Amino acid sequence: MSAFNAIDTDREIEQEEFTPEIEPQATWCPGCGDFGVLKALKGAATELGLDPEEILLVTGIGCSGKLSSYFESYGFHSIHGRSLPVARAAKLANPELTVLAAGGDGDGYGIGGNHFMHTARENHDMTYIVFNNEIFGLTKGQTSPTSPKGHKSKTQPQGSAKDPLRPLSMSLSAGASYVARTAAVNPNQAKEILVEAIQHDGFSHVDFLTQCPTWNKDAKQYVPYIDIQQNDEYDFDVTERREAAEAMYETESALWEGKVLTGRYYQEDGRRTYHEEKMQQDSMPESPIAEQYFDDDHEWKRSYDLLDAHR
Amino acid sequence: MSAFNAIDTDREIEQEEFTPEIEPQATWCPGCGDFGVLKALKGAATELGLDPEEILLVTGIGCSGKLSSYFESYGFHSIHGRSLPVARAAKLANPELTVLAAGGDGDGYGIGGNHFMHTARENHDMTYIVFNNEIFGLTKGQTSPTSPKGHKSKTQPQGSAKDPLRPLSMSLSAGASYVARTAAVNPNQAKEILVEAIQHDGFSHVDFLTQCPTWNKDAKQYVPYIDIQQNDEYDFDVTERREAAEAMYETESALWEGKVLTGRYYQEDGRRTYHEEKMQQDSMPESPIAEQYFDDDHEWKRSYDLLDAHR
Amino acid sequence: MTENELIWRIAGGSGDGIDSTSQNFTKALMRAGLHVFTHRHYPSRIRGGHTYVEVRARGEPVQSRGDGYNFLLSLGDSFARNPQDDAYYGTEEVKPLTENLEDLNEGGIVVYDSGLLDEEDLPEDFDERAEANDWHVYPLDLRSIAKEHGREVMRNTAGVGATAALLDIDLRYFKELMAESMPEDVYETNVDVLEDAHGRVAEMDHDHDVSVPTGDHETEQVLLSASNAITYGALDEGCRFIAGYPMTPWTEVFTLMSQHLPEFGGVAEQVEDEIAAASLALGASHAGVKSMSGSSGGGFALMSEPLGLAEITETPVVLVEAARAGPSTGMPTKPEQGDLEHVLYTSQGDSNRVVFAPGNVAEAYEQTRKAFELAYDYHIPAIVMYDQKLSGELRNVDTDFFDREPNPDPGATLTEDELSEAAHHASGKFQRYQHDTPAGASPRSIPGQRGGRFLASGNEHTPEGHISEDPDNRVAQMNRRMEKLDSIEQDLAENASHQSRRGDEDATYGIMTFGSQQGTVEEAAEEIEAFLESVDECLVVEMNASAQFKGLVQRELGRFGPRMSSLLKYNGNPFEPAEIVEGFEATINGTEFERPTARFQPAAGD
Amino acid sequence: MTENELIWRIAGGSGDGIDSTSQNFTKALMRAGLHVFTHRHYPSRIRGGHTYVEVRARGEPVQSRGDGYNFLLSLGDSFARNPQDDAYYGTEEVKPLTENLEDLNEGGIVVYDSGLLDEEDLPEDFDERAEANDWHVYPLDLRSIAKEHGREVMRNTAGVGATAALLDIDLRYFKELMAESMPEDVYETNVDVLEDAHGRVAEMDHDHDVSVPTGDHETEQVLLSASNAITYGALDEGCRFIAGYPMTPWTEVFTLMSQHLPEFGGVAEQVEDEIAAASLALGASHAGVKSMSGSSGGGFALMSEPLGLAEITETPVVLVEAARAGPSTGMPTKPEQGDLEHVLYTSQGDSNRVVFAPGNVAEAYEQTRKAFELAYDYHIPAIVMYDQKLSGELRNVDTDFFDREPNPDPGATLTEDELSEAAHHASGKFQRYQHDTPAGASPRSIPGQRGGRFLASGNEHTPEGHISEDPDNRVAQMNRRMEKLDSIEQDLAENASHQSRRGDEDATYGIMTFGSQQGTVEEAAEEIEAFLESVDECLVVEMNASAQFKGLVQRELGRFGPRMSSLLKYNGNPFEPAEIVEGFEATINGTEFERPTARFQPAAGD
Ligand SMILES: Cc1ncc(C[n+]2csc(CCOP(=O)(O)OP(=O)(O)O)c2C)c(N)n1
Ligand SMILES: Cc1ncc(C[n+]2csc(CCOP(=O)(O)OP(=O)(O)O)c2C)c(N)n1
Ligand code: SF4
Ligand code: SF4
Ligand SMILES: [Mg+2]
Ligand SMILES: [Mg+2]
Repeated sequence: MSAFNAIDTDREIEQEEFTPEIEPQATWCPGCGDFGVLKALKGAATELGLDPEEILLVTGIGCSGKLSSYFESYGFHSIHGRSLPVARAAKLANPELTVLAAGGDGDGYGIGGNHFMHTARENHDMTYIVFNNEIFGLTKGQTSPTSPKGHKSKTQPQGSAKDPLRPLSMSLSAGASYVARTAAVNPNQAKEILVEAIQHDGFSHVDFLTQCPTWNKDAKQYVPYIDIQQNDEYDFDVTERREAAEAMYETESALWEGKVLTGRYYQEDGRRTYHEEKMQQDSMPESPIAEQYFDDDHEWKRSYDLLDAHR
Repeated sequence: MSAFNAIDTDREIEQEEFTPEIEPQATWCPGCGDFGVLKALKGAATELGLDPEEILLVTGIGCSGKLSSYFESYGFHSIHGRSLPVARAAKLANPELTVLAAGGDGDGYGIGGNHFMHTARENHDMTYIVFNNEIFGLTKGQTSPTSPKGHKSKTQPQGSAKDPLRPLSMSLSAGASYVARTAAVNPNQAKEILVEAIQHDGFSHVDFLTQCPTWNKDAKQYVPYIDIQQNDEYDFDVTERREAAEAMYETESALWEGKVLTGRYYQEDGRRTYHEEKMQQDSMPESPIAEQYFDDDHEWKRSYDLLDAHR
Repeated sequence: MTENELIWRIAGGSGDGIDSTSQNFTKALMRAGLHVFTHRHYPSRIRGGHTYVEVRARGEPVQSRGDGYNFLLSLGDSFARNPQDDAYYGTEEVKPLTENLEDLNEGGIVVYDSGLLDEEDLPEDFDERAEANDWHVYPLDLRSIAKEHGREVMRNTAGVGATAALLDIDLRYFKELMAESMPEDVYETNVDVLEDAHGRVAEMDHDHDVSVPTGDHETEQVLLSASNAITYGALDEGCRFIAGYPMTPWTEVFTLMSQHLPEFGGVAEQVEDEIAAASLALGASHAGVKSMSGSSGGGFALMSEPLGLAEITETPVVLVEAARAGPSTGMPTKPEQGDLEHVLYTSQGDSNRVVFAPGNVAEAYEQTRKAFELAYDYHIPAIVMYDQKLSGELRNVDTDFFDREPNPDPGATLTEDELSEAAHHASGKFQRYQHDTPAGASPRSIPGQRGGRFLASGNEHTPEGHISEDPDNRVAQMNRRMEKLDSIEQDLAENASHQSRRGDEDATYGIMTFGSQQGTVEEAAEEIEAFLESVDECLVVEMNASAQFKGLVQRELGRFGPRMSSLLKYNGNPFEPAEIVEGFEATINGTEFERPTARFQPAAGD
Repeated sequence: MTENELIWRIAGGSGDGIDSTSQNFTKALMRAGLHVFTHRHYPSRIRGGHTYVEVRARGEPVQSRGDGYNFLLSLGDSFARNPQDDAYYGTEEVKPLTENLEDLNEGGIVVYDSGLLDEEDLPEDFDERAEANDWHVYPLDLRSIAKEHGREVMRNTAGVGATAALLDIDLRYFKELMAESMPEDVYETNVDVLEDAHGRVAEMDHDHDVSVPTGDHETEQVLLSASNAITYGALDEGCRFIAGYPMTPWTEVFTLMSQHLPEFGGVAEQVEDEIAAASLALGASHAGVKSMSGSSGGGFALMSEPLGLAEITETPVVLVEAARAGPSTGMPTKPEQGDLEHVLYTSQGDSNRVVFAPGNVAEAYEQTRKAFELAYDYHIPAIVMYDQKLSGELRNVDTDFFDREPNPDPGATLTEDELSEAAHHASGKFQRYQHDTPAGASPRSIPGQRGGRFLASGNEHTPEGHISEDPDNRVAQMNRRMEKLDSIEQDLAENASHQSRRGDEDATYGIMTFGSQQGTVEEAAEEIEAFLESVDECLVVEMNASAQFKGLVQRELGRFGPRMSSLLKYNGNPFEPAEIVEGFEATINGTEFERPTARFQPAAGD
C-alpha cells in the first residue's frame, strides 16, 4: 500500500507537464539566465521520468526563488536562505520523494551559508541548485557574496572590498558528495549535470552560472565557457578529492579573471546518505514516516507504556 | 590627541593585570581545558605588552563564552554565535583596538558558522579563538558540529549520524589568512600561537582543543599531541595554500582516529586586511571614527549640503 | 502549617547529585501516600554554585512550593571556589548553608555536613539566628559516614538517612528506590550508609516539631514534570518529528523527545541553529508528519521568521517555548513569564497563532495534545509556553490519567481519494487555499499524493498557491486565515476552555494569573471578561516586570483597567503564597506592599 | 475637487522608467509653485508587471493621495507576458490601462500609447465605461513619436509632452529638469520628443475640465521621501556607521546611507544577514560610534535576538523598520502597518525600547534625530518604524527646514577625565551599570579609554558587568532599565511630543491613527488618554487586520474599548480619504460600511 501514488509511477512523462498552465511564463527579465535553469530542470526531470507530483521543489527568495512558480510540481517557496532546512526535513519525513532545493547566490551562500555547510556535511540525498549570478537580483542589484572584489553597486558605491566566496571549494570542504558548475548559456551540459545530480545518492550541489543582464551588466555573460571534461588542459579525476579541490580553486579564481570553466568537479560514490546513516543507527524507521498517518494498520505506541520511570 | 590613552601605552604590563580581581577564579569544572586558553591568553597578552584597556574581547555563549568574565579587559559577552559580527564592527569603529573574539565549537562552527565564513573572507584584522571541545558544554553535553560520527549524547542516544565538520579546511576555503590548531594540554605552544595570531595582520583563526572532562569523557584528552612544526613527518610550507590544505585535511581526519596534531597550518602575509581594502577604496576614514566624537575640531558635515538633488 | 506538611530543602553545589537525590526522596514520599511538589533552583554553571531542590509533601494535593520551608539538608559544595578578597562571589563553601537561611521557617531543622563545613566557617551570627528562630541544628559528619562505607559522593544518601531518622520516615521506600536504580554492589554500600546515618541520628535528642504528614493515594501515582507531560502529550497526539537546538530549559523536552522518538517510529534532529530547527519542523509537517520544534528565549527569537512562514503557508506546527528570565541571556536557569508578548506577537504582520500556557503537569499534557489537534485541524502554528518553574516542578499524577488513546489523525488533510473529488484549477493544480471554507482551514494535500500538487508560498497567493498581489484575493485569504482564531475560540469554548475559575461566583475581589499557575489561551477572552465583570477589583499576578498578561487582557477587552492591580515578580524566583496574600491585601485595603522581592502596581485610577 | 487639484497617474511596466519620469513631473509642478504628494504602486518584479505613480498637486499643502485621480497616462508594459489561456495573470499588455480604470474619477482624462496598445486590444466595455464616466480619451502613438526623434524609451517624455499640452503646463520646467540630468545629446532628442508630442496634442480638441491649480511657494522647496528624511536625520545626528542587508523597502535608507557615509567620514557595511547587521551596529556603537541598522519584515524578525542584547547591555542603537504587507514575505512591495506589535514586543523578556512612527517627511527627519538622541542619552534601542507608503511618498518641504546644526554629542558617555572621577570597583573596574542613577541611564565608557574597562553582558550583571543571579541586584538593574521609559516619557512630554491633535477641543467624535498618517511613541499614552477622555466615540484608522494600534492603546490604558471602533485596511493599498469618511459615518450613525477594500469593526458594546 502506498498513500503516495505519484511516487515511482511508470506513466510516460511529457516535458510540458512541468510547465504550470496557471503561470506558464516566467516574469524574469528578457535574457535572464534563470530561464536556462528552468529549461534544464524540465529537461532533466523528463529524462529521469519523474512525475511532477513525486517532486518537492523548495526554493528561497530571490528572482531565482520564483523557480517554484514556473516549474510544475509540489512546491515550497519558503523564506530567504532557508530552503535547505525545509527541504531536508521533507526528505526525512518521506525519503521516497525526489527533493530539490534551489535559490540564489545571496540566498544560498550569503544568508543561508550555514545551512548549506551543514546540509552538505550531513549528506542528505537531495539536489541543491544555486543560481549564481554574482548579484542580488530581486532587491535590485546589490553586491552578493560571489560578486568580484571591486564590484560597484548602489550599496558599495566605491566597490566591494571583500574577496568573493568560493562556492565549490566551500562545498567540498563542507562535505558535499557531488559538486558541479554549469551555466545557463550551456543548456546541454546543464541538463546532463542536473540529471546526474538528481541521480546521485547523497547531497549534490550544482553551482549554476546565470547571467543577470539587468543588474550585472559589467559582468561577463559566461561566454565563452570551457567544459573541463571536454578540454584536455583540465584533466583530473573527479573522484579524487585532492585533484577536485585544485580544479575548483582554479575555476573560482579563473572566473574573477573572466574565464568561465564549467563541468563536474567532484563525485564521491559509496558514501552513505544521511538517511542510510540514520537507518544504520536505528534512529530512522524503515518506511516513510509520512505513510503512518494513512496506514490503518500502523501500530501507534503511547506514552502510557513509558510510565515505569515515574513510579 | 587621542581620546583613547590606553592604546599603545608604553607602561610595563604584568600578567596579573589580566586577572579580574572581582572574579579571579573561573567556574569551569576541575580539569576543564578552558583554563588552558585563559592562561595562554594572559601569557600572550603580557608578552605582547598589551594594556588590558586596549583590548576588546568579544565572546559568545557557552562555557567558553565565560572567558570574558575571567580575562580582565574591555569585554563583551554577547549572544550565542554572534561574537564575530560584534567584534568586527568594533574593529571598524576603532581600528586601533586589539580585537579578539572567542567562543565554543557550537558557538562558532554551529550556529555562528556563517559569520565565521564571512568574517574570514573579509580578512578583518582580528583573532578568533574557538574552544573546540567537540561538545556542547554549557547546555550539558549534546553533540556538537565537531563531535565525531557515532558520538552518543542525550540528544543523539543512538549516536551522531553526521560527519563532523572540518574547521581548519573550512577556515582556509573561506579565506582566513592565519590558521592554527593548538591544545590546552600544550600551554607553551598555545601561548606562542596566540602571540603570532594576534600579531598577524588579518583574520587569524585558532582552533583550540579544550578537553571537557565532564561531558566528553570518552573523547581523548588530546594527549599525546604532535606539534607538526616539531615533527619531521609533517614537513610542509605553511605559506603554501595547497600544502596547508592537505595538512589540515590529514589533521582533521587524524583527530577522529584519536591522533592529535597541532601547530601552524597556514599563514598568508602581504594580503590586505579589510581595513586596508576599505582605505584603498576611499570608503573608510583615515583616523578612527570613534575619535571624532571626542575631537572638538572635527568638522561635521550636514545634510543641508546634499539638498541639490532634491530641488 | 508545620503539622500537616513537610517542606524539605536539599542544598549543595551543581554536579553534587542534589537533583537525583531529591527526586528519589520525592518518589519515596509519593509512594508513602503523600502528594508532592518540588521546586528547583540552580545556577547557570556546570559544577559548583549554589543549588537546591525543595520538596513539599502533604496529605492533600499540593499546588505550590509553599511559604518558606522547614527542613534544610545542607550538603556543601564540592566545587566551591576558594574565598578571595574582593571576589564578588564571596565564600562559596558556606553558601549551601548561608544562602538558605533566610527562608527557613521558625522551628525548622538544619542538618549540615560538618565533614565539609567546619564550625569556624559558619557565619558569625549563625547561633544567634538559630536561637532567635528556634532552629534545631544538627551538624553531622555525613562525608565521613559515606567514606567509611563507600565513596564520598554517598554523603547525599547519608543526608537522606539522617532526614528519615529525624522525621521518622520508613527507610523501606528509599531502599526500594535504590534497589530499582543501582547495581547490586553500589546498592549495598548505599544501604550501609543510609542505615548508619539513620542509626546515629535516631539516637540523638529530637526536640523539634517538624514531622511528615500522612496520606494515602486511592490509585497508583506517577511523578512527572511538565517537560515529561509535554513530551507524552506530543507522542500520544502522533507527533513523529522534532528538530531542535539545545537551550535551557527547552532542552528537557527536546532531549526526552529525542530519546523516545526512535522507538516510536519517528525522527529527532539536532541541527545547526533554531532558524533551521523551526524550518525543519515546517518541512517535515509539509511532507505529512506531525512535527514540532521549540526553544527558549533567544532561540525562540530566532524562530520568528519561520513562524510567520508557517502562518501564511498554513503549515501546521507545534512550537514549545520554555521561558526563562530575560531579556537576552538574562538569567538562563531562573523562571520568569516575560516572554508572553514576544510569543504572541513576534514575526512581522498580523499574528495568527494559538498560545497555550498550561499551569501544571496535567494541563501540560492536555494542552499539548490540544495544541497538536488545533494546529493540524486549523493549519496554524500552536505554541505551548511554559517556563523554568514548571519544568523544574515534579508533581504526582494518577497513572490512569495517561491511559488514553493515541491520535494518528493528520487533521485537515485529504487522502488521494478525497483529492480526486476536491476543487482543482483547470490545469489540474489543487486548490489548497480556497477563499471560502467553513471552519477557516482549507484542507491540504501531501507531496507525493496523486492529484494534490500545489505551491506553498510565503508570499500572498491564489487558491493554488501562486504568488498574487490582487487586492481582492488578498482580503479573502487574510480574512480566512484570521477567521481561524474565531473558530478556535468557539471550539475551545464548546469543548475545552483550559481556563479554570475557583471560588465564589459572587466574589467581590478576584485574583487572575496565567501559565505556571493557570492556563490561558490567546483570544479566548470571553471567560475572562465575565470574570472581570463579576468582580469589583482584581489582582493580576505574573512573573515579569511589565505586566504583560494584564496588558493582554486590556488589549483584548479595552476595559477593566481601573479594576486591575498588578503583582509583579522578576527576581528569578517564583511567587510564594504569602507574597500573593500581601499583594491581595494591598489591592483591597490599600495597605503598603513592602516586600523587596516583588512589585505591587495599583490599578490606574478612573 | 477637480478645480483646485490635479491627480495625475502614470502607469506602465516595471523597468519602463515610470519612477524617474514621475519624479521629474513632480519636481516640475513643485518648481511651478505647487504643493505635491506622490503615491507609488509597484509589483515585486524587476521587469514588467503593473506599476504606477500618482502625483497630486494643489496650491495648498497636500497630506494624502486623495480620492481617485483625474488624469491617466497609460504607457504600456514593454515586458508584458504574452496572453495565454488559463494563465492567471491574464493579458498583461493592457493592464497599464485596465487596472487603472476603476479609480479614475468622472470627467477624467486617459492618454494611452496606441503604439503599444491596439484599439482591438482594449477591453470590450472600454468605450461604454468611458462614456458613462465622461472620460476624455486620447489614444496617441507615443512610441512612434519617441522613435522618430530618438529611442523608444523616450515615449515617457512624449507622454509628459502630451500631458503638458492637455493641461497647459509650461514646458520650461521639464526642459530645465532634463537639462540638469541628461547629457547634451540625450537632452536634445528628448526635447524634440517633448515638443513634438506637445505640439500634436495642443492641436487637438480639449473639451475636458481637468486643469492644473496654481500656487506659489514663499521659500525654496525640496522634494523628498521619508527615506531621504530618515537618512538626513541620521547623518545630522552624527550617525557614522550603518550595517545592513538589502530588503525592500528598507533598502532605500540603507542605500542612501551607504552612498553618503564615506563622504561623511563614516562606514557602511553590507553583511551576510540581518542578525549580523544588527550585531555589527551594536559592536560599532559599543566601540563609540553612533550606529544604526534596520530592515523590513523578515529581516527585522532576524534582529530580534540582538535587539534584546542591546536592551540588557544598554548599547545604544537606532534600528529602522520599514514595514510592508505581511505575514512572512507577504506582499513585499505593498504598504501595511501590520508590524507594530512585532516591533514593540519581539525578543524575549520585558521590552525596553522606544518606537517612533513618523507620519510624514518632516516628522521622519525630526523623529530620526530624536531617536538617536534618546538612544544615546538613555542607552536604549530606538526604532523608527515607517512603511512602504511613506517611503514611496515624495513631498515638498521648505529647504530651510534642513538648515540645522549637526549633533556630535555621544550622549551619556564619559571622557577619560570624567572616568577618572567616576565610580569604580576596588579592583579598578569601572561601574558602568550602577544601581541608582538619576535618569535611568548609567554613563558608559568606550573601549580604549584609560580607566573605563568593564564587561558588557547579555546575562544579568553586577554594576561592573559581571554575571550575577543575585535577586536584589536583578531587581535593581531591571528597575533602572525599566525606569528609562518613564524618563523618556517625561522628556518627550516636556520637549517634543511628536503627537499632534487637530480640530475642536470639544469634539464629540474623534479619529485616531498612527505612523504613515501620524506619529506616536510607545508609552507616551497620556495625551491619547486625554483625547479619548474628551471624545464620546473614536474611529481608529490603521493599515492592518488585527487592530494593533487600537490594541496598544487599550493595553496601555485599559479603558475606552467601548468607545473605539476600527477601520482596517490590508489589501495592499493605503487608505483613500473617502474610505475614512465612510468609516467615520459608520461610527457615528451606525450606517453600514460597504467597501470591500477595508473592514469596519464597531466598538465592543459596553
Ligand atoms: C530575511 C530576508 N532578508 C532580506 C530579504 C530581501 N531579499 C529578497 S531576495 C534577496 C537577495 C536576492 O539575491 P539572490 O539570493 O542572489 O537571488 P537572485 O535574485 O539574484 O536570484 C534579498 C536580500 C528577504 N526576503 N528576507
Ligand atoms: C540562540 C541560542 N541558542 C541556544 C543557546 C543555548 N546554548 C548556550 S551555550 C550552547 C552551546 C555550548 O556549546 P559550545 O558553543 O561548544 O560551547 P562550550 O560550552 O562547549 O564551551 C548553547 C546551545 C543560546 N544561548 N542561544
Ligand atoms: S533582475 Fe537579473 S536575475 Fe532577476 S530576473 Fe532580471 S535578469 Fe534575472
Ligand atoms: S562542562 Fe566541560 S567545557 Fe564546561 S566547564 Fe565543565 S569541563 Fe569545561
Ligand atoms: Mg543572485
Ligand atoms: Mg564546545
